[in-house]
Amino acid sequence: QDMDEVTLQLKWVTQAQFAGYYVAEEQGFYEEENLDVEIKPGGPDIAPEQVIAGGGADVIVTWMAAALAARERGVPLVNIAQPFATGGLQLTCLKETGVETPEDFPGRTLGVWFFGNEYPFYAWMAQLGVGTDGADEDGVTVLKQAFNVDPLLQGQADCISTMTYNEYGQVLDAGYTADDLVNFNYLEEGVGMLEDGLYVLEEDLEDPEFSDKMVRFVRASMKGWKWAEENPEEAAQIVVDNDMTGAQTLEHQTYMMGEVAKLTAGSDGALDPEDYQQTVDTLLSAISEENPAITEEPGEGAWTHDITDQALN
Amino acid sequence: MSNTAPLAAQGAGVGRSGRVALWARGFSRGLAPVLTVVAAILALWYLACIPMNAPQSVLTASRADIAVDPESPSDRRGMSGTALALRNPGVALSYAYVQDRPKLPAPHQVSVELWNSTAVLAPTSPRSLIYHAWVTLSATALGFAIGTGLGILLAVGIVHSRVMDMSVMPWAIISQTIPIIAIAPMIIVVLYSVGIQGLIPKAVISAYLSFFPVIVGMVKGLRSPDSMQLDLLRTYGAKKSEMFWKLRLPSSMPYLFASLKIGFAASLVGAIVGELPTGASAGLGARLLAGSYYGQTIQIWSALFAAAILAALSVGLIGALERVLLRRMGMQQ
Amino acid sequence: MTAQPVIRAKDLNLTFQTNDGPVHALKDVDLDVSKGEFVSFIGPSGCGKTTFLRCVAGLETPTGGSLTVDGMTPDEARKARAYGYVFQAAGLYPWRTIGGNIRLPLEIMGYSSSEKARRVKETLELVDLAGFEKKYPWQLSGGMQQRASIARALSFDAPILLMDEPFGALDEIVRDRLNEELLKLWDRTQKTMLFVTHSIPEAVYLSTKIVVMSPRPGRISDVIDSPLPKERPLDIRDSREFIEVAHRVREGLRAGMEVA
Amino acid sequence: MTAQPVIRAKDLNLTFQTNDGPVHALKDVDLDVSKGEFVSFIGPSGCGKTTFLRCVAGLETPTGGSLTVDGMTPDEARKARAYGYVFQAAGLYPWRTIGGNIRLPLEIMGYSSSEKARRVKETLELVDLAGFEKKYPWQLSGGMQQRASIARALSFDAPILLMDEPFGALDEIVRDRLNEELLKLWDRTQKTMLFVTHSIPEAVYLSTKIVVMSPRPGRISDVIDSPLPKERPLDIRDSREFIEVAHRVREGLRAGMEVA
Amino acid sequence: MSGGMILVVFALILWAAGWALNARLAHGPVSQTRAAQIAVPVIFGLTLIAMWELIVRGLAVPGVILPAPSAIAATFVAQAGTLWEDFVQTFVKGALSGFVIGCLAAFAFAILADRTEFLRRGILPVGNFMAALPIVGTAPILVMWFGFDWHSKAAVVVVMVFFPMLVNTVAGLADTSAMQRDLMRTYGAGYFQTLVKLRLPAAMPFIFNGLKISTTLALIGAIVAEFFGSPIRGVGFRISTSVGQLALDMVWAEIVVAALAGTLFYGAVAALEKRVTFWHPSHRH
Ligand SMILES: Nc1ncnc2c1ncn2[C@@H]1O[C@H](COP(=O)(O)OP(=O)(O)OP(=O)(O)O)[C@@H](O)[C@H]1O
Ligand SMILES: Nc1ncnc2c1ncn2[C@@H]1O[C@H](COP(=O)(O)OP(=O)(O)OP(=O)(O)O)[C@@H](O)[C@H]1O
Ligand SMILES: Cc1ncc(C[n+]2csc(CCO)c2C)c(N)n1
Ligand SMILES: [Mg+2]
Ligand SMILES: [Mg+2]
Repeated sequence: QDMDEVTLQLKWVTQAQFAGYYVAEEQGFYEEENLDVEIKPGGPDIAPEQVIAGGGADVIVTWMAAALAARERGVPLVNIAQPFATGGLQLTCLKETGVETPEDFPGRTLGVWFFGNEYPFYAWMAQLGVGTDGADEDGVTVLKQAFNVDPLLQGQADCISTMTYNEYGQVLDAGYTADDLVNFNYLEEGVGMLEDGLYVLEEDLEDPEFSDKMVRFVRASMKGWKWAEENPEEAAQIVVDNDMTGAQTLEHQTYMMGEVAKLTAGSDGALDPEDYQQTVDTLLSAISEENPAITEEPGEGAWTHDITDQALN
Repeated sequence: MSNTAPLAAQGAGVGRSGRVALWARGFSRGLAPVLTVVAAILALWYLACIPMNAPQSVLTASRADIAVDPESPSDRRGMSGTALALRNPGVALSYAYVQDRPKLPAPHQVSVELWNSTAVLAPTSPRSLIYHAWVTLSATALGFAIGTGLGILLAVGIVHSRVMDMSVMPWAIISQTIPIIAIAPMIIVVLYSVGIQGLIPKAVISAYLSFFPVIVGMVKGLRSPDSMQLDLLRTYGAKKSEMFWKLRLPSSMPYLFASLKIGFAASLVGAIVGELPTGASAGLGARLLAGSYYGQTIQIWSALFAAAILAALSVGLIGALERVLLRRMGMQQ
Repeated sequence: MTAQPVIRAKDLNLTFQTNDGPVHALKDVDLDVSKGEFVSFIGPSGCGKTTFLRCVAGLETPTGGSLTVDGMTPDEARKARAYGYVFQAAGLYPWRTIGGNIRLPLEIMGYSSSEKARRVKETLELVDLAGFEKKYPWQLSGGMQQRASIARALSFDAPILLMDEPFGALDEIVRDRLNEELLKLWDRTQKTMLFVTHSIPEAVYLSTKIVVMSPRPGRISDVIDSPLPKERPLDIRDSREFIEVAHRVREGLRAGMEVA
Repeated sequence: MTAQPVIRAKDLNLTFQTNDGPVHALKDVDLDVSKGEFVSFIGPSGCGKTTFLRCVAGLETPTGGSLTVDGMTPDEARKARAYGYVFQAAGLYPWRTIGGNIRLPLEIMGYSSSEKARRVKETLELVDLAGFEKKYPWQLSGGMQQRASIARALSFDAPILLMDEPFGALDEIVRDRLNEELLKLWDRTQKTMLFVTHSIPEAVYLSTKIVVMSPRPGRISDVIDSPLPKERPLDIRDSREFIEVAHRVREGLRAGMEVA
Repeated sequence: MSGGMILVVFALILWAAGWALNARLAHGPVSQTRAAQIAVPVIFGLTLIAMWELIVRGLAVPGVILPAPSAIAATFVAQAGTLWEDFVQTFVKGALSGFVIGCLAAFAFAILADRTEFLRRGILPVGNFMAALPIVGTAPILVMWFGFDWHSKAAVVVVMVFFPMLVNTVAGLADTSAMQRDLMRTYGAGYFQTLVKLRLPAAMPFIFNGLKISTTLALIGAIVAEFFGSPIRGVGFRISTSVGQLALDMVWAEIVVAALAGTLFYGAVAALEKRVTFWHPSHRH
């Protein structure tokens, strides 16, 4: 019998950040649900929102801020599940540069990820009242940080963006200890935004067949996530096996899996409406030139529990 | 009118006295200078590693409780690598060539990595550079074929049609001023959305970059016959097609090959750029990106060298083809 | 010999536009050439001989006057393959051997293989280059290249032969021989010949009509019909008529020089 | 006139290696040229005239024998700026005007500005190209280009002048005039001249010594010392001595042809 | 037929009409005039743009995939200030300075390499090897070395233009005919004189070839380098950020800026070439 095909577009390259999906694939969870899932790795210049708008994917993994921004720009994305209950985004600073608290920011150079990941940062700076054009004493100089932690190691920036599960580990690998570093977690600073969630196009959902496919997909994926949380070593190995670049190391992926498990631990896949509201409020509190994510409430339909409700039954 | 009046290229035959002498001179004329230059570059490279890697060397040393100067990390932050190396010569030297993620890896580190990722592994393993080179090469070759074909066709059109000459050429130039890397992800996304993926999007980007050198070279080549050569055929009442086959095409050969070489290099850049945005698929570009993402400098350098070797081999092949063809055409003395 | 005119120039003018002003290369040129005539053009360098030949061959467009070839425009005549042209410089294609260069027009005009081979061999012998068929142009001396280019123009049957100083780079002996051969060929084929030369004896020896030109602006200063018989052994050059015609040509040249 | 020899060739040999076997361009050439002599080289095309001149100028390296110029090697003489060379083809630099081309050697040899201007003007007049100073080479006819290249070689004071068929593309009148001018110049400057020509009268008219060459392999078949006086009006060409010398040259050429 | 299809058909008709108009201009009596030489490519471009607009509307292509030219134009006007700032950062600071440094260095190096046969024989193969190297790959390394501001962009540009310039200049210096060289030898001209009077002028067509290739490379290099880290302005920065924000109209406005800058840059070099190498056969007909 024919299996239903599903294409999943990831936000980033193959790594343990997406372990649940790879595990579901490898462990046959998708097959059990009669799904044939193709997992497309992303990359630094692949915008999953654009891919799904162009019809290149059925479902995508992306951050909520980016998804809401896309929604306002005419790509009606709907959150159908939220495997990451909390976020791992943080700003990591070197103590030796003298940054200990947000009050130390003015006059500093901060590395920020763009490409739709800059919204939390600008929201935070707006909240702190720190200018970002770097021109005056009270402002910070923002630098577009690329893929790695070089700017911190090479002294080009005082602080850089890191994910708890990835770049932070790279800083530690480079020889710094946790004592040398200060971390500002966006969630703790009150500007947290939901990270990896599953999104589909609104009009697709109207098709009952598609909805049904998604129910099975989410169910299998969450099963994969839970399996990964319980078997971090095996999950890391599965990720490494699926990496076509041959660049990932088992050691680093095991570390990543351990950290990612902390983020998914609290989630059964269903979106917490309060977290959603916090994300929206934070975004709306800091509308500006640099931060044009959304300008108004996304309204009903930006998320749904329909899929998770059925999946979890 | 006849400033290109023919004169036998005199002196061409001077001093060609036998093969033995040729061989004997081969070394001093061919290999020795290249080896000298390469040796000089390697020496400079090794030397540069010391200051480039000095900050990391000093950091490592201080963590191993070796005395370094200055002692405080915050004092060291503002200092240049050269200054650090000068103040800690011993440390800088002993740690310069052994780091995992050096700012500048030493040549032998790159060679070892190249060797390990080619000779030691099975060529089908995703960790093998041969596998990645093959992935990139196949996209490059396809793109190069498309680009070259398109370039030649357009050049023929431009030389024969005034409308095309006046309208297409300026836009061909403008097309190259569009930063390809900016539209590469979009090309990939757009082609994704019509169901094309894998090799072809990369090949399209390759073709986009390689058609231009071919078009420019071929237009120049097809127009290279001087007026006397053209007039001769006109007095025969030759048709445009005969002008093309008997005169324009043969005289464009040197230009064609020159632009094929540039075009191939451009194709390779295109394939690599096409692989960058999709960082997790295979190919040398993906390797470069993954290396950069994890700060694996040795891996970046070895991917880079693999690409350069690929390019050199391919360009060398085109050059060999050129020599054979031009000699058969009697255009090379 | 004086049949209907093949080439008819009326009030022909040609001006080149250059960086410092126009150059009047041909001014009010009137000339009729009948079928089968042998016309030589002689005149100081820069007087427009090459330019006139190029106009006839349709390679240059006159800026005034009219020019017809066999009732057609030069362009039409060119497409009808009416011309063989020997340029002032050899202009051989460097990627073809000597033989290949001579074969070129034959290929274009669609001669059969055996015919091509025969004609290449024949004309190579005619210009004394037998044995050089497989050499490339840059392996030949200047004069040999020029002879190859003559062979190339003679290898096919064009009714009109335009030759721009074909024998300039040749020594006297070869030149004499080629002059004789050219006359024979002309006699045999009844081609119409337009021939540029700087040598007065050569012009007189070969032609039925000698056109003397003078420069700045380029124009015809004299047209001399030769009284010499069709049969011309080399020693006709010592005859009284010959010397008289030569004298008239020389005077014409002198006069043209002084006016200019 | 017969001072110490300036140019001394002994057993000179030069073989080119080509794709189908060696070409013996010069074989056992022996020749002495004294200071101030005017030597013409004549011979069928391909007999090695150009090659010999190139050897003298140090542009080609003989494969055998010895060759000295003023006791030096040709190379040293070249660096001492002993030569003016007129090539068989004009070879003007396309990015320079005619005036600029003539100025080129003067610039290299460091003449003063005013001297440069004077010499350019003078030599342009000498070759009848006054008014063309600002034109580019491709805007000139073939003969005009050739004259410009002669002017270029005459503009500076080289003790040895090598001319490879300089007047090939010129009409008789201009040629006669330039022949006269060349003799005057030679008389005035006492230069040593090596002159390649295909015209027997030209060779006889100009030279104190005529070298007849024959091809395959290229060698000297005759050296004729001219009995003509130094003073040579143009009508000397009708004198008995002249005709006799011309006859001997022609016979030499014929003989060389037959042997080959 | 749906309204969308009508627009698409109309686009095709427009194409045919534009081509016909161009054919008349190109073959008509006005074809040699300057106006026609400008008008033909402009008409060609305008028809392309009009077709783009019609097809995007006709097929209802989503704006996040391909925006219509009208939307791009509107953004271009509205964001002129930002675009100018990005232009200065990427083009003036990054591309232009790198171009000048790289070309001068390559030129000096070519002269140096040309001075001794040994060096030339050694450097040319190595230079050719390096020229074939996909230099974009060095961008992450150079950004790591020279920091995120324009210096690293200039460095990438220097590396990118260096080898094409070097190879072209060396090849150009060798492009003289035997007779031209022989003439200099008969004058007993020294190395320097031969260089200035013969080989440099003769090399000019090649040098300009290298310069023209370098203009396009310079811009690409500067933009590519911004993808590996940059301050928060610059064409490359804006493009990648705007793609992430799905502001495709801004992306295309930046592409227009890059294309305009590149075209003007190329045009300037080509105009200079025409003045310097007016004597070359390819400029004469
Ligand atoms: N392409 C051109 N552009 C400008 N002027 C030209 C061009 N071709 C020829 N001329 C000029 O036209 C005039 C006639 O030139 P043409 O070549 O017809 O002379 P010619 O009689 O053949 O001379 P020669 O015997 O030296 O070959 C000359 O003054 C020349 O400078
Ligand atoms: N570069 C070369 N390679 C091979 N053979 C050559 C080369 N240059 C000249 N030759 C040969 O050497 C011989 C002598 O040539 P050279 O140019 O000296 O003749 P020439 O006497 O000047 O003839 P012409 O009067 O036709 O100019 C010819 O047979 C020619 O084919
Ligand atoms: C150009 C670019 N830079 C940074 C990120 C940020 N980011 C989002 S998820 C993720 C993986 C965590 O290791 C990272 C790094 C991005 N998406 N694109
Ligand atoms: Mg002429
Ligand atoms: Mg010769």
